[in-house]
Amino acid sequence: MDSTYINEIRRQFPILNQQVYGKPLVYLDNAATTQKPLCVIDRERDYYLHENCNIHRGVHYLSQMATEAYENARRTVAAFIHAAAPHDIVFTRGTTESLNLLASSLGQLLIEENDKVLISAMEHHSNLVPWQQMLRQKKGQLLVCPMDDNGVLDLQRYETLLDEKPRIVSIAHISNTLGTINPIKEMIGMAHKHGIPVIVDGAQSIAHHYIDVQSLDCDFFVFSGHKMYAPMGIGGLYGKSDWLEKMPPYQFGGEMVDQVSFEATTFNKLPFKFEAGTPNVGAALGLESAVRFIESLDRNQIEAYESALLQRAVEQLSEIEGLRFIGQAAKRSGLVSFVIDGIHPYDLGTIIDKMGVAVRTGHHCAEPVMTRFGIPGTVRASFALYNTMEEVDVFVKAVKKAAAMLR
Amino acid sequence: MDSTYINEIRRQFPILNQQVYGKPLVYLDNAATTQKPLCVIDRERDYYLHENCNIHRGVHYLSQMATEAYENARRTVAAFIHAAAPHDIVFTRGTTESLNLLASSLGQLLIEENDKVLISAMEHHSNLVPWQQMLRQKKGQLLVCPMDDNGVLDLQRYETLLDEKPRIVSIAHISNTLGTINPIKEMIGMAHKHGIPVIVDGAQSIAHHYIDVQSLDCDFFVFSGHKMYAPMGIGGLYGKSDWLEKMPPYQFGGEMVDQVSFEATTFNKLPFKFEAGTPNVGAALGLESAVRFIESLDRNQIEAYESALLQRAVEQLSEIEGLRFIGQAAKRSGLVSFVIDGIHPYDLGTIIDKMGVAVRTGHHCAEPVMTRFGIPGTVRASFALYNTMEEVDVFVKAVKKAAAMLR
Amino acid sequence: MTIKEIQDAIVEDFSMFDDWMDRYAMLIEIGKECPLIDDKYRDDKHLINGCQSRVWLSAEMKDGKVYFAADSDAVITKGIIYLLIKVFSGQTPSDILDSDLGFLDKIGLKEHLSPTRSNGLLSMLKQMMLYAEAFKLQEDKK
Amino acid sequence: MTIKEIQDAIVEDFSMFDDWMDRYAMLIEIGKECPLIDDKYRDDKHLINGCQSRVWLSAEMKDGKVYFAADSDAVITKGIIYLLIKVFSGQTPSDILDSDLGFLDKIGLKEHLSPTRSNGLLSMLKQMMLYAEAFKLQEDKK
Ligand SMILES: Cc1ncc(COP(=O)(O)O)c(C=O)c1O
Ligand SMILES: Cc1ncc(COP(=O)(O)O)c(C=O)c1O
Repeated sequence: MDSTYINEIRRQFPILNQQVYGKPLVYLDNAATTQKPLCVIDRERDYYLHENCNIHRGVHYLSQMATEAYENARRTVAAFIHAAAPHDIVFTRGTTESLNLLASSLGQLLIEENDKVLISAMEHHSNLVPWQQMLRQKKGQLLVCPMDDNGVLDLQRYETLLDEKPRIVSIAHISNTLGTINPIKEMIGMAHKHGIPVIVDGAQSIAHHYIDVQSLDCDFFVFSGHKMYAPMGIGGLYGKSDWLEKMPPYQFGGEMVDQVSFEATTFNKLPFKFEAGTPNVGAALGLESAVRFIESLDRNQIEAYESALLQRAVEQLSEIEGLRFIGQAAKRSGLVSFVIDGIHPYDLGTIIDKMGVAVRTGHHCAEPVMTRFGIPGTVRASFALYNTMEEVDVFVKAVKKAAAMLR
Repeated sequence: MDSTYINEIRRQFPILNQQVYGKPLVYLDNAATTQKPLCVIDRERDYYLHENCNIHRGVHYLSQMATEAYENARRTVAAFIHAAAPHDIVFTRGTTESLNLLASSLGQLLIEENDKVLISAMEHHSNLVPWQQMLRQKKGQLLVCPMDDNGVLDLQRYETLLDEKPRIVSIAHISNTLGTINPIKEMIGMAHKHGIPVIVDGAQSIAHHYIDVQSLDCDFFVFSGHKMYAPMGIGGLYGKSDWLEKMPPYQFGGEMVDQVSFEATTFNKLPFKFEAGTPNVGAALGLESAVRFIESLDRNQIEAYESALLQRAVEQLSEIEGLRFIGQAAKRSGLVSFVIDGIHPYDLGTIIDKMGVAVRTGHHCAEPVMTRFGIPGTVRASFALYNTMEEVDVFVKAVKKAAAMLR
Repeated sequence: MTIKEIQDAIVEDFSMFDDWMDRYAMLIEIGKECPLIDDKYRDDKHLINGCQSRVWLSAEMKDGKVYFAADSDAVITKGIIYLLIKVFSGQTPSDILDSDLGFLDKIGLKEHLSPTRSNGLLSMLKQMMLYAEAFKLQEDKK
Repeated sequence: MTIKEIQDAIVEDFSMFDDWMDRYAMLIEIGKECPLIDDKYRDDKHLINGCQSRVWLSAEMKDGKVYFAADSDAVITKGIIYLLIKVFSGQTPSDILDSDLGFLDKIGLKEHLSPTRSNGLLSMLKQMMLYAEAFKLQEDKK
């Protein structure tokens, strides 16, 4: 890909153009959160400058306009992931809230005593703890699909675990620690053969890969705006309407009710049933703007470019003595995780930070993955479309220098 | 109060300076959401331009800075409402989420079968439905403190209801429909004599009145940022640490855990225990900026001025034939609600909207109040510090004109 | 008259007035003066709850044509209902299903049919179309 | 030496280096070379979990003075621990409680003690102060 094109994109992210400790910032913590293009930042600002209002049920002009803008944002997001209808999209605060909503609401609908839920060994805490805690209350059991030393899920074990009749399967599309792209389409098909609904945690995939929830045929797909160039405080839960219709509401109050008396309450229709309280209209418009930003790009090229960034990082890091990659699946995306013999990730992260390189160190909210590999944590560099090949080089150089200091 | 002072404040709210249908906007829907001053809008923008990062557990510069900014915002909010310690403040999405958190978490801690929760007859759905639904699951009972025709709570009945030993009392500080200021300090004292903890729904009070949670001695205080000049998507839950320590977490995932394995999870300390998922850092900084904005003003004067706005509206509206105020408590604040004989609130709201006047019509998410007064809804005008006396006049004129058309 | 002709007539009536005040005044007059539905239909079964205003709707088929009756507690809503009833009542199911609602835009009332308005009008209109469809199916079966 | 004197000496040692690289190199050297805690203390009871790095801490009182030993799995953390131990070990509880940590700022390491850093250092420092306080209470009782 043409570096002029990348530089053009990069210019839309003012934060990247800064120095830390007198060094140019090399931001490689995109799996934690991405930076925001000006169009997104300005969309939210414009909303507060000209359009801000509480929505739904207001008859006045501003309220009408804001309501329409918010519902348009829903349509945009629905189209982006190819949902069958806008009301299949529930706006939430993000992936964690979406998964908690599902653990609670789908849990109420499907989980009886002794029932099981199947997740994988590489889940983020947000796709583990909600299920674990819900199952504890219901005296149920968490099944965990194991992975091999490369960070690849064992599909044979997955099949046998499905035989144990879990009521729900919830799987990361892409691991935030290993970068593994899971074969979710296949996994969904396998689960459906057993009549089990599947939730896909798309936190790490939505910014980087084309998503078609209908072609995947997943029952739910959850994601965070802040990991796809949108503001914090907004995210989504896609669900097939059949499920969403059947599920009880999660939080109560505001627009989600239909009629209320002290004795009883009836609930609003989809998607409002799941959106309690004043919605975050400004952030939803920011999310819409982020979607439009992504759609304005040549997505195939961007995907190829991001994969080239990763490739280069992997190649160059391989030269470092004692470096061990954590996660070596053939199908990987977006990030590289590693440890270096005798060097604590915290130390490495601290030193390269001083060189302007921002990576994440630690367990990345996936402690069981660390336990699995017997390590205290990893160094993780994660990429976005505005990163350059030069930044990869600076990063690898920094790692080499730090390793020399620390050894 | 000097009108130059108000105009100076007003200039900080660019949205107010616009026309709808060719008429100057008169924004009197502040109880639904307030507009935002430039300093708040710019704070959030600056964050995304220069500081954006996911916080906690990141060792790199941006993450450290953003974490500190976020925790500073917590300190600012804690000081604003006179919390004993910053960790007594949990950032939530707003009042509705805070109340759902409490209904779930405090509910788990305190409510057994057949237990009771006491609310008032003037609660917003967000302080009614979460309790109602939680109690339904636990086969408990919702007690409702009644009010008189003026919209004043009956404290004698409150006392007898406390004798029924509810486990929790949850009461609005100020009614969003009637404007009644409830005597919460007295009510808290009465409940505490029975050893019952009290939640105060401060959604309508925090922007307009001085709040000291320690002097009130409430156990919990909940509020929304967007009703106090801050962005949407952020709000707070204050709780005495003793309670917060004892309460189980509400949502799971992210920073709220301490250690995780597939078998068990231990949770982080306060306030993180209650903040699952990536926090909305940008909005928290906006909230901090809104607090500083409010603190920069002469609050006594502002309170007096807002009360004068209300006074003027009430006086002028009284002249309208067939107009009946809904809510005539001696202690009122911020808003006026009314109906006019033979005129549907929807019609009135629709017509005055065409004259540029934005008010809310309907049940204001407090249907039981409508049922209590036997009306389909009210017209509600609610004020903020940037409203002018002239706007009150325009509003009343518009109501008169509309009433003439509709009668 | 065809649906189109009725709509054109309404647009012409309204076009006499330049400003919204007069148009709304006319709408309110219409809303006030027309008893639109028999009291027996003003029950929960026929209620469409629009949160801000309530709407009652009934429909019947006579000689291949649909006759609607409807009402609302809000007078502006009622005025618009009157216009819709005038347009659709006495038409065949097919004509109703094929019709175009652009005339509401032309007289500046389109916003009232927004899904976000919660006055019950849009739900009513959807319900009218459902009736038309149901009647059409009945017809086709014969 | 008093706490103040030790701190001043550390500041002087570090002031030889202009840039952060050399200062960190020195810290890392310190961290690597000092076996700080007896293996028997490297257990869960003495563990302070800092999420990013782990810290073990033990303390004892001898002749009115407190002796700390501590360790970490991360070498930078360990280097800072060494500096803190050097400063506090062998001092009286009162002197420890009255001391000032400005020297860490002067050598550019203050950020490591931020509550947001989650390297266990701040918790360790708090724990050290708690020990000092507990020992002081013991003394006062005598
Ligand atoms: C795979 C995965 N799931 C869930 C989450 C949680 O997302 P959020 O913190 O936005 O709720 C993350 C983010 O770290 C993630 O990478
Ligand atoms: C008294 C009261 N409680 C709760 C709420 C709900 O607040 P939010 O929608 O910001 O969660 C409101 C807002 O309308 C309110 O006025």
